[in-house]
Amino acid sequence: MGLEIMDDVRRDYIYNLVKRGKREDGRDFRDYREIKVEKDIIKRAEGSARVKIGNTEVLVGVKLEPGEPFPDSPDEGVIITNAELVPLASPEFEPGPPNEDSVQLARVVDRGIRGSEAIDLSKLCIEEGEKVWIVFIDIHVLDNDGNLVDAAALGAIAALLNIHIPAERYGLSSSEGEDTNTLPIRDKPVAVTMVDVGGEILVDPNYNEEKAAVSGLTVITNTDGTISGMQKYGREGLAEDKISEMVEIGIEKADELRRRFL
Amino acid sequence: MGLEIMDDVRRDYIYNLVKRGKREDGRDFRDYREIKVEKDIIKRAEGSARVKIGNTEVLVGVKLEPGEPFPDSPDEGVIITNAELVPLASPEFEPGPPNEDSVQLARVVDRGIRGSEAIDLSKLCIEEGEKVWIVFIDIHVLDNDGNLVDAAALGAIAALLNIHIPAERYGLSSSEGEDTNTLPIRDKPVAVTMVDVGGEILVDPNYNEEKAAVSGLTVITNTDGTISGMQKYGREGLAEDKISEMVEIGIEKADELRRRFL
Amino acid sequence: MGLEIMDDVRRDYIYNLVKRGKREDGRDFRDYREIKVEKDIIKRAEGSARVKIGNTEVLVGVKLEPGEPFPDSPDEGVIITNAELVPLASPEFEPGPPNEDSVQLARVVDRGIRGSEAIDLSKLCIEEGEKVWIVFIDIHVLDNDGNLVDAAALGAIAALLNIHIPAERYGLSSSEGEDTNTLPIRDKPVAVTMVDVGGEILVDPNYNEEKAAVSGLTVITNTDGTISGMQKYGREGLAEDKISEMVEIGIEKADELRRRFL
Amino acid sequence: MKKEGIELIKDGKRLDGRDFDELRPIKIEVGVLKRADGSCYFELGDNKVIAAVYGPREMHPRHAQDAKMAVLKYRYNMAPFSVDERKRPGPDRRSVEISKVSREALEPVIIKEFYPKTEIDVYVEILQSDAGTRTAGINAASVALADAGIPMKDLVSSVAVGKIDGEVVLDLNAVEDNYGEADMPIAMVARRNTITALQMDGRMTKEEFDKGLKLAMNACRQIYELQRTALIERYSEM
Amino acid sequence: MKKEGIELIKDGKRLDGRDFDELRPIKIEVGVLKRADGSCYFELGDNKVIAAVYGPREMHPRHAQDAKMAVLKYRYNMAPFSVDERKRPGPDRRSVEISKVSREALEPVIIKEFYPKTEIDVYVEILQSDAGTRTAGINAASVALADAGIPMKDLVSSVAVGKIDGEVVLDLNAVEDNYGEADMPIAMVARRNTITALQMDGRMTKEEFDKGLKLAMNACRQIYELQRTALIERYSEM
Amino acid sequence: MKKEGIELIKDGKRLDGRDFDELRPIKIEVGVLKRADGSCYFELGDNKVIAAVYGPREMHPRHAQDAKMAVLKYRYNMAPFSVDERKRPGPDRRSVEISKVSREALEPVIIKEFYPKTEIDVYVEILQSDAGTRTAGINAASVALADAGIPMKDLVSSVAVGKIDGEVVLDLNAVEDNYGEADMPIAMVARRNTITALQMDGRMTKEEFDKGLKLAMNACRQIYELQRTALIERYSEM
Repeated sequence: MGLEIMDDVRRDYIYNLVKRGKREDGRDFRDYREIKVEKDIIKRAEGSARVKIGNTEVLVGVKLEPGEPFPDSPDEGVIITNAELVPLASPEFEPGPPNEDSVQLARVVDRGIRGSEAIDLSKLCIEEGEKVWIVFIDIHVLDNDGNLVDAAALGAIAALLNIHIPAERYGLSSSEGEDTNTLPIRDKPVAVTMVDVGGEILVDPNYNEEKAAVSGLTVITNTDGTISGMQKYGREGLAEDKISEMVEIGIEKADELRRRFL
Repeated sequence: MGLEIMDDVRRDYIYNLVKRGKREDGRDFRDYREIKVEKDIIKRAEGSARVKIGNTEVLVGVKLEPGEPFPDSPDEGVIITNAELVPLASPEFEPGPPNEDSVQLARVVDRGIRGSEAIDLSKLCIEEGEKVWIVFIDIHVLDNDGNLVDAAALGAIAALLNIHIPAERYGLSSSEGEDTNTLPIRDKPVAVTMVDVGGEILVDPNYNEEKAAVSGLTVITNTDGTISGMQKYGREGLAEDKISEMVEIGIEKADELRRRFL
Repeated sequence: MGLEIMDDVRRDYIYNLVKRGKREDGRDFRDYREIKVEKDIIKRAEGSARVKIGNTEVLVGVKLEPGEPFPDSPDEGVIITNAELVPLASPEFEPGPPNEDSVQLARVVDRGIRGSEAIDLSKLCIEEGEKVWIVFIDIHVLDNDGNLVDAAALGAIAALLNIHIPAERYGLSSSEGEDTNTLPIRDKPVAVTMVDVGGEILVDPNYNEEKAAVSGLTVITNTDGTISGMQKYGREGLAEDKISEMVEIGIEKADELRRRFL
Repeated sequence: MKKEGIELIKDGKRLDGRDFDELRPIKIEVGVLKRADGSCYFELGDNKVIAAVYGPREMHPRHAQDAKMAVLKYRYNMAPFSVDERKRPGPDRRSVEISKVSREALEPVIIKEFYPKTEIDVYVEILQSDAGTRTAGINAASVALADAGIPMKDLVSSVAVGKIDGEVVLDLNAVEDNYGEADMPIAMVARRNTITALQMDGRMTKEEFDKGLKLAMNACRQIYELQRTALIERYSEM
Repeated sequence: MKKEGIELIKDGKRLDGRDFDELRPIKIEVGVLKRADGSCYFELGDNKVIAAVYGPREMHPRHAQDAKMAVLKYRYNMAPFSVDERKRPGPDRRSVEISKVSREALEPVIIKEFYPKTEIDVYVEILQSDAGTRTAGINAASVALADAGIPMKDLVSSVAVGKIDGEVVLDLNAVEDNYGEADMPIAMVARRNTITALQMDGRMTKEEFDKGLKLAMNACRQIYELQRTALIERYSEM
Repeated sequence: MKKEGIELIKDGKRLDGRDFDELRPIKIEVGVLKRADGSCYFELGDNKVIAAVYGPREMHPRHAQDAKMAVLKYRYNMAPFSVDERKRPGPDRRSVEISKVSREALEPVIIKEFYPKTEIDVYVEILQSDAGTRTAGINAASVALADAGIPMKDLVSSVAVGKIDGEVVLDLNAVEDNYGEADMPIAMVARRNTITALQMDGRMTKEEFDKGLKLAMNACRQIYELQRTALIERYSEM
């Protein structure tokens, strides 16, 4: 009960701020918090990135291992995206198998990478129908102060850039030229998440703003401005024009993030 | 506590009816409720049947997929029977892994099909020791108003009749004549379930009668009148002569159902 | 609450006994309870032993089956040690997947066998990189009156001695001489567990002594007096000299057990 | 993730003969289950789904209760035989996500404050699948909630749009989904123009998105009329 | 499901030399475990099983308690080394069904009303298996319940009959079970002629069934005497 | 279990140039996470671990509460990308055992009586592994507990010793662990000379053990100073 009252108080506080054109941390409605991206920080991974957006911190590691292709695409590599909301990152996260929040986080990030066809999966075939490279994208959340999706998506694409395929480790020498051992990345999908608080669109909601919002939208867009993934959240609906506006903001902010960090 | 009292009231109600020679829905003790069997209603399945017995409704789908044989029968197909008591079908069913009721349902149906040797498993070998057809019999309960076993068993054998082996889909062309692609069914086992209420044998118990009964028996019998499966239920015992009578009724009613629906 | 008080009472009782130089069952501090080891009591297992230490009773069965080697040791057999604290053995054991106590029990026993290199794993290769013998050591606890580790470790090595590799059953005839079908055991690791109660070291704690102790140590030693495994337990620390003394006792008692039972 | 090599549009028509803005045939039956408090069978082309609603009923465990309102639960589940390759029973990541999105699609219309401390359970079973099961499930669930007498502000209607052979089209079937370029399921309170679910995967321009959204919203209005008609028929029978 | 190719009967005797109506050797030990409230070790030929009983004890979770009587639980579990091919630890579908059937076999004799809100736990471990483990388990459990002082109306006895080489025979061993034509385990309150468990698989005529049932019931009466004797010996020792 | 064929010591130095009694470089950062009540990032050579502490907080489920003191929980978890071959998410037997041993390593210093009925949660994530993660985790957790303000009698410090090429050496790295002869992690309340965790696998003589224990205890004293310094710096910043 105590906690529920706290929720109401926080919601009112955020709502009243927004109504006066303000945000808790002084940002403009369209501004991200400070972003830091560090690449290649995990030796054991083929690629990795640590992304901080304000106090939110996400570590993404990418590993490649040989494995079986899906029966319906025998000559293509496989992407497996997984998110762990480890209890270290928030008092609300509990140990255990993936729940709907971690599943959704992984699947939204995954969808952006797939939709943009950022990874050329046809280059990841080792032996048709038998063996292909499995690309494991593991999202490890370290500190949750809101907007995990944007941090995870940015970390995923940052970690994917510049990956060396570990052919030697698995005794799979590549007969052809040396650059066949680099994972080819064809696009740079970037996620931008917005929430609706009191009818206003806030970009990059922090934890309290997420809790105060009644609905939200993630828009994932590509270098050419096309959309490669979307997901609506929350217990209330969104009007058509609001969605359209969010998509426009999404394209614009993604472009900015892409130029600054990728 | 409230629910327990309701259980007692219902038990007394059913018991008193039976003592006066009556059943809740006006049937004779040896009568089934109205039965409907619809076949081949699921396109994606190699065989399917929807069975309604009164308000009880069960959907059975059969799929065939190539898989590994058991080590001790390398040249035989495999039957896997599974029952899902999905929470859609009853306020008492809960989501989650199979519990003892769904396991028992699946195993009793499975035993009838195995015992009768209805499926000639030796015809389901693709490559000895390596690859055989796995016959998945999936029992999906949609509405539980009692006597799931008879509905599921009837649905299973109805779905198994007239199955086309999907050799093409898996690139397994059959070199021999064309009828090798039909699943050979050699018998038609039919389950008949009875309960004991106040010393009387009721055929095809509905939900309330099941709850009021202290014991029950399923008898599965074949075209030639032999028995290919039995299972006793309940928290009280049954006398030898009662069991013998139930077996006789089981043979007789199964014959009737077989002629009407299979 | 009642149970907690009982715990305190028992702890005080054991503590006060020890302070007067006594143990609940009249033993000296350095004595084991009566030990019985029966070998080859389970026909279906390649090796088995039942060990009783006082009222504690553990059954260990060893089975060998062909399976895949680990990628990093393609020409070596695999040891899998598993412990089941089945609820039959104690009112405190609950059905379900392994918990930290059963995992620790299995791993400590496993460590002793691995550390001593008792099993020559290079002799268990069937086909390099493809097929090796998996040695399943299954610890089945039947009655827990304390010191499961020593009983399980003694049972494991007793069961491992004199094992016939079941090559025939799996159609794997051994081309060479007949003694290739005996599992070669190169050492006899023995575990000795001690606890600290009131500053005194008690060997082979029974259930009540385990509960009363604040810390304990298992020392696993080999025929030549070397150590091949250790594990400290409990919610308090141990001083260096106490550990050193325990190791000496461990070596001495292991030697005694080895001579008497292996 | 889309595969190439199949021509999905010929002479301005889709492979199944439909126009770009044409729904597959829809069939709705209300109150098809006896044990459930409300139920609905929904066909969308070759999709066959059934929804049941139980509740409001006491919520277990108690510490999960909400003192101010009912808790809505939604379980999307595929029958093992509903797809070409047998689906292993039990939830997978896809069904966990669909359940969450579908619940949020319905939440805006349910007046949960009427029944504090209770839960309302929506169970959706996919009996046969041909792309579009999540939208069919939401449509079925919406009608089943009404059939169960759950107080609602309005019905929710759902459909997907997508892009095949470069064209924005309504309500992809399985072949179109497998070989198409994008898929975007939405849910909507048709009479209020409020979008309550929106997912998208594949690749689309902003213009295609705008066009697709309008197409979907129009189709939701059609579906709404069918849902309404089915409910009216059901209650005029009674 | 039965395989062919082995002659199971020669010169009117079974492969292990038994007559058609002959039980395998039985050994019963009562009170073999210290921690359990009651226990029994039971051998039936090469089957070695042990049963322990705990309770009546407080039931958790509380909402599963029955205000009017004790709840009986039964867990049948095979040790990994009890069978030729190592059994993976943990319950499988077979053991879940056997646990249910065994619990129902014992329920009719237990006076559960004496201990409302409690649970009585029966744990059966199969240490070595040779066909007939479920019947051996029920026999062991019945004695262990008595050893634990659980109030019972009578003991339950259990045995299987089956059909091999066309003959109805008592108490199949593993070879007979693998190559035979039918198997039918039953449990019975021997002194009341009440059948409390009955399962059958394979294929039998009605006449064979009748014959088998009589054979099994007679054997249960023999087993009952052995159970009774074992209990009497145990208590005369004490 | 150790493999042969790699020379681990050349000219009296280890492959990474360290002396036998030399620790790998250590880096400690305190208070690195915002949401946690206390946290610590700890590097030991190529090991990168992070620990967070939550609590004391109300314990669920209630029946697991201890009326006299707080319950300490410890979860050691490896990130999937922390090792060469991807680790499947979720606990395995190794991490279950390490969690238990690590919890017992810390328990002796925590004054649990101050917070009855609560739980104190320690979560340790291994981000990059190079042998020694459990000791790095205990070191990080000890500092994180202090950072969270949990009342403690002292800090706990932890390190492993082992045997490679016949020599007893401090703080094995992954190559040394894979090809060495023994490994022995310990934890210690450095200022009290009390060993709170001790595990050993491989093979050692009693003399090697004694030597190794002394080596480890000395190293723990060094680590203790680094932990203390890191905490002092943290609080002098504030």
